[in-house]
Amino acid sequence: MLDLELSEEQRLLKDSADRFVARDYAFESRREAVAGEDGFRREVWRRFASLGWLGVGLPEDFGGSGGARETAVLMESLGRGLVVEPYLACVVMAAKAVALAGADAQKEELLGGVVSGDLLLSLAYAEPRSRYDPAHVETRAEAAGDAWVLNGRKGLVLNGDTADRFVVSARAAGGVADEDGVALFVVDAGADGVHARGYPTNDGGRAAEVSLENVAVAADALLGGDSTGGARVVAEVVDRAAAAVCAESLGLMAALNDLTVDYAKTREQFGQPIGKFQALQHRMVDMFVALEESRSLTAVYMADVDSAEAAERQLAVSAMKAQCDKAGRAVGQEAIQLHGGIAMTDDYIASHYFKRLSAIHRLFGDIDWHLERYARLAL
Amino acid sequence: MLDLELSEEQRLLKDSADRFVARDYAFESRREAVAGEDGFRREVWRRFASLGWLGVGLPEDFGGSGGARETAVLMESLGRGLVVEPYLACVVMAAKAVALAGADAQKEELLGGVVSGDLLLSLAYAEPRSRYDPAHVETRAEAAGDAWVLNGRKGLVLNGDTADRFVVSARAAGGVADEDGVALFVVDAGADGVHARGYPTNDGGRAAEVSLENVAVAADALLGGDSTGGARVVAEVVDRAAAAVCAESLGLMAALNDLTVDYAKTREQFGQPIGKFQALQHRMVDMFVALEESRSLTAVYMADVDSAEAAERQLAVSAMKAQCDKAGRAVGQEAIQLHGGIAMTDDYIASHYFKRLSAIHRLFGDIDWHLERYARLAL
Amino acid sequence: MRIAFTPEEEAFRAEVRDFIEAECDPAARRRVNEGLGLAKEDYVAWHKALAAKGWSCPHWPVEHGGRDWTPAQHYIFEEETGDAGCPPPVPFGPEMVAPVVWTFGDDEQKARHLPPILSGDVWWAQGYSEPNAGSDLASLKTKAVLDGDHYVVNGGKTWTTWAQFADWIFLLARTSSEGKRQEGITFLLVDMTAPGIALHPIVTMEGGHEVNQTIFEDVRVPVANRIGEENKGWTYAKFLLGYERFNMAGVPAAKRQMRRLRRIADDQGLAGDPRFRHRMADADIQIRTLESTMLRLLAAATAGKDPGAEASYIKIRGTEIDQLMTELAMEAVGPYTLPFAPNAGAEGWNEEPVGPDYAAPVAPTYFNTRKVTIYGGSNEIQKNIIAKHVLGL
Amino acid sequence: MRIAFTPEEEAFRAEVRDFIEAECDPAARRRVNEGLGLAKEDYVAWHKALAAKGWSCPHWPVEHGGRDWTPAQHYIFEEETGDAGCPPPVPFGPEMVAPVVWTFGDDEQKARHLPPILSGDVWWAQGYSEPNAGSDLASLKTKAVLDGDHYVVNGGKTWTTWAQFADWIFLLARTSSEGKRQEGITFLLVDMTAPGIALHPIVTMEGGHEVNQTIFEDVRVPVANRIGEENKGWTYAKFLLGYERFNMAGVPAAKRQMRRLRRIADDQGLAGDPRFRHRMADADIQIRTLESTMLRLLAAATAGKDPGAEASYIKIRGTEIDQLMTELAMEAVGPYTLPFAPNAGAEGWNEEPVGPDYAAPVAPTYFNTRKVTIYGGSNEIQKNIIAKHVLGL
Repeated sequence: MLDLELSEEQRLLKDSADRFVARDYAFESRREAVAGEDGFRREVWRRFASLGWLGVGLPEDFGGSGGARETAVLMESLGRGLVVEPYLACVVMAAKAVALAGADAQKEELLGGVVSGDLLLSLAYAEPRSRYDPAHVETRAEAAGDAWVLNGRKGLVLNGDTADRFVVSARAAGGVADEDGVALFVVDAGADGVHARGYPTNDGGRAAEVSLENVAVAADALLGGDSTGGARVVAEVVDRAAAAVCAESLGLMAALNDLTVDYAKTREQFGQPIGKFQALQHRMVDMFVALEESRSLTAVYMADVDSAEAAERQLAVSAMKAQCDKAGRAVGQEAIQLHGGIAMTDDYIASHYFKRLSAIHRLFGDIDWHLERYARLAL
Repeated sequence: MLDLELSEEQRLLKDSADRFVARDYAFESRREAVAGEDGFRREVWRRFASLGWLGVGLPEDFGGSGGARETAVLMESLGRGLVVEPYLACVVMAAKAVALAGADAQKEELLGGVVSGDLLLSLAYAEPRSRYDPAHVETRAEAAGDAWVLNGRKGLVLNGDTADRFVVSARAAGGVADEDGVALFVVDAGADGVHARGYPTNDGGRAAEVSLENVAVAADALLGGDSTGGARVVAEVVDRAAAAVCAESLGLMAALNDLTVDYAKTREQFGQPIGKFQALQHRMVDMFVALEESRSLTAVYMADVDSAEAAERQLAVSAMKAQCDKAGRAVGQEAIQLHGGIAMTDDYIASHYFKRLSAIHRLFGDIDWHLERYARLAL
Repeated sequence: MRIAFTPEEEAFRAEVRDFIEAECDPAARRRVNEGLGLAKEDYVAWHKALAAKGWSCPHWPVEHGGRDWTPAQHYIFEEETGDAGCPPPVPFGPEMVAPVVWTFGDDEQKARHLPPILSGDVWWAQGYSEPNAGSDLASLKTKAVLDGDHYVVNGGKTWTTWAQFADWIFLLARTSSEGKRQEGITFLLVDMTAPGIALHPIVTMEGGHEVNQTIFEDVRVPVANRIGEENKGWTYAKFLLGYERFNMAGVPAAKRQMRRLRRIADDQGLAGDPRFRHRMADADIQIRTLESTMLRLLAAATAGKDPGAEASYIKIRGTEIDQLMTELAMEAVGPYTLPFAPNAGAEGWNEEPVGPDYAAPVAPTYFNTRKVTIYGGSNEIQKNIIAKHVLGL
Repeated sequence: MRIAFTPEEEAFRAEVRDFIEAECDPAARRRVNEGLGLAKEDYVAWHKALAAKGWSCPHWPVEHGGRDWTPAQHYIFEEETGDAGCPPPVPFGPEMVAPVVWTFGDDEQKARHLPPILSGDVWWAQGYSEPNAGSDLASLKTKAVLDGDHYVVNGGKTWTTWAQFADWIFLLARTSSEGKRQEGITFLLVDMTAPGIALHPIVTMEGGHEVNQTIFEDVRVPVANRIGEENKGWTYAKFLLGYERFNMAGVPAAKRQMRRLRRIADDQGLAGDPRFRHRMADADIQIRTLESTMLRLLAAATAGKDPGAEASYIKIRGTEIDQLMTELAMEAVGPYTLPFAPNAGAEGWNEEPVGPDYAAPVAPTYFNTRKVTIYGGSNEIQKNIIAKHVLGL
């Protein structure tokens, strides 16, 4: 029968993440981290490593544990805490790309570094014109004897300003949006010709534009020695990231729903708590239902993200992302509206949940993009 | 400056139509008319003639008066009364096609008959596969010397079961959906090879499927002697019909809003009128706004239906139909829901308003069809 | 999504399929799949076939004829029967009055009423709603006055679905006007052949006759037909309303509607229209989401847990999806939703349909389905309940 | 839709256009058209240019410096200035306090306050909302105690927009706690340089500083600065809230947003996407519909009629459309809405933008625009008002 209950390990992971967020991740200290140079706290990252979280979703052979469901368990708790440390960018995305595409030696070195917390990776796959298509790669990789020379520009590289190395997609062959002909390279952030321009994002995170100018990389920088299947690897990683932010959005929505209901119980207007006004009650019920439905769908379909069948994974991810984004938009907008003015302020945490939800809606395919893919696969 | 106020003539027309509907068009007698053989009452039709309504929207030279705005004024009142007499089918559509395409002699004869109430016309333009495209004409017209032979099948001919004559679109040349090559013929309902199969429609109206088997018509049956521009004439007539049902839907929505608010004021549940429940109040406000907005848009754009520029007419009609259908769907569904069970019954008039609105949404282009045309013209 | 059923469960699924193939009238199934109505005989025939197999009321306690199925078996059974278009269960006897009888009835009542419900020999109707009560059930006015060993019942019930087929009706009547409105209500079982019962058909907007006004004029009901105690009927009524058997009937029906919608869209040339595809995809995800909620309940039930709050919004979402599917069908069919053919497809109907053959039931279904967000506790009432009991507002 | 303006009206339109061309800073207009913020100086400069022409407050009574324009002229003026992207009028002085002053103020107050508002020399702020009052304005707690010929004001106001630019503030203060809450409120005009006023900036979620908490600690306000009678301030406040000048500012702004959206959609390859086109078309029709309502009001005003109920929903629909446009822009821009550049485009900003050059203001505008359905009487309050006063519920 379908196993939707958390396993013992998943329960432990969830408890430890929830405890961490509740006890050690206060809104004020997050605010300081966001304002700091890295946009997150190195000591928190080390703590993640010691808790074993930096291997969640990575292969056991290289120090990791669990799959999409474990990643989801962790992401939901991190969402509730508005955690800004780069678990998504480094582990779910860049390290996973290495795990999927790398040769054993590459995995040994890179995943070991990620799991221990000593190495920060970012996946540089998107480009200024790629929108939601991971196969849209204009960055060029030209063979130069045994080595390669990379030229191009990567956009919105999540946490790219603090990455030690990038996993870069570059086109070795084919036209701009061809699925074949894309290679993945590991590139040092300090290599000649690599320039990362970091900036904050609206949700309290960080990203970078990365330009590559005649960047020379050795043959062993090519992941798995395969110069053509990179777009499929990135597509899978982006799907996994989409699933992960769906789980994160459950935590965000839950936090907003709790805040809204609590506020409605205490905020008085016209002589009674606003939660007594029926029109507002019905809207809070809609918010509740939106979250519960998203929970149900992700509980059932999250396991499909680990499927060996691309079509099964894609269908599940598109269903989840369309549902969670739709729910997240409604919950986020209603949470602000039902709070009123207070939720418009930077000082009140609701606005930050709202902005993180808004950012998620623009990452890894928006509702239209996923509905289109879903229609192609399911109808 | 923009003239949105009713003129003196329009005001008189509105007053007389409102008075007729309120005094002489009781729900019960309408029900009997619907159940009767013709689906409407001949004596009411004669009354329309004597009131001058059967010329509203037709050229003055042939006994008519006014244009799209006058048609709208009348339609709104008829909507409020759920009037089933074939003003839309006979005057707004079939007679208007004659007015637009006919030679003077044809207009003289046919429009004279319509305006006096002695002649019932129906426009047989749609076909089983034409959906919302008036240029989709499979019915064939073949020249046979001076005369023509018609073969084909016409679908959903409004009030086609009581028509004395049909205005039939038939393809004299070109491919199935070509705009050119369509001719309009006047065909006697009793002519050899014409078979009309009448049936009731969900909204209390009547329609017919009309088959044409080797129907021979003389040269003077061809409207205006033009065998190629018929699809453009039909397109204009369909636009006019769409505008007319927008006006009608204002009357339908107004009736439903009034019924709903009145019911909410008197129906008690849990010790108070349901109109005191805030969640329901806000939904009734949405219904009110939907109607008022539709009123505004139609007030401003209705005059464009008479424009000589097809693009201007099309843009106005598509904006109005998209808005009024969207509003009508919301108002209709909410009216049923807020009433509760009583509105589910055939005995209560609200369900009939609802069904007429639903029928309108499937006539002369639905929301998607009009949004698509609007986008083409305006974006 | 993959559900790992055990080999035993898969064997059970095969058994259910074979049984349906062998015993369920293909004509009735075709009608269900095409969105057409069924006759009383269709429901009864399938119920009796199931009863012969011992499957007519599998969710009942075993002692009364239910099956000792796992939640997974119930799920499989409902999925297969739903998917195959078997006539859906008629709830008034098996799902509504029966749990009240076995929980609160005396031995004689159990012996008398449960077997014919199980076998399909007796058809029940529900007598809850009254013309002026609506969602405010407790304001009911039908009176029962004790006269010797009978109650004399006077009043009227409305929206009594298929009362024209019913042999018995259960109803709530006021036996006292003391205290709160919820007190003073008594739960009675009434033989529909008793003198003084009159039915007035209510025609609903699509032209069908599903519901009635049922009028009681000096109807004598033996005290022996009272459930439990006098004036405690509200307790039993609430139990009945709260008796949520594990029910996923809505999902297979929605999937059937989706399959039909896709056929219609193909035929109407809409399959390639990105806007309509978008709406179909969105609806399909909504169905999968509702199904996922049902699976969560199933998983919780399997783990022996109370489903809790998740159960409360199923009625809201199930009915919204039901209405959405009927709207999409209207949109897909387009102009040929207009012809009015209330008897289209009925037994003995042999006219040629107007428009495509799938068109006739589409508008009547759209109209009729407006009821689903109103009945069974309107969706507004459901939201009030969630606001109060789940959100604590 | 064609509006038949008279030749005189068309001549007036040409005059307005020429004036804008000659006097309105192209840099400021570019900023408005690109969705970027303006500095105080931009507003003041345009106001002063208009004042020099006698057009700064055309809706005022002529005796105080207004123009004797027809409704059509007001319409044309607002359409042209809106279309050209001129800095929008700042309402606190010209549209809010000024009507109160000329209606309820004494001669000295009129002489002192109206001319500098007209000329643009004095900037006003609004002191209505309080932290615990919100939509329930009458629950305000800021106190004013009479002490000789001064009131001593203590308390705090919130959401005071652009108080950091303000020379004066008008506020409601409680002078009595007797009777109903609406009684005992007094309307005061306060010099922002008075000792005891402190501003605490409120940063809103997009990172901007538009609003403040304004704290009053023993602020002495001359009795001469009281409007009308003590304890009658609620009357003046309601007058102010109800003072709906003929205002179509929302429509030209929405049309500007639509033009920008189309450029973005073109650049992002969405112009041919039927689903996005569908949404743009729907939004465009919503804008035309709102415009039509404004035209209905104009026609009614021209005919000397009270606009009546139509006016009441403009705030609801205008703000909904405003939010819709910002959402569509988010959708069109896609991933490049993420970079956070709160000062993008500000005076002195010379970094290279991240992403397309139209992207930077899109997310901040989306975030900031969440406020419009909350402020100025939340849309829920507007619906309560319509339910009560228009529908009679």
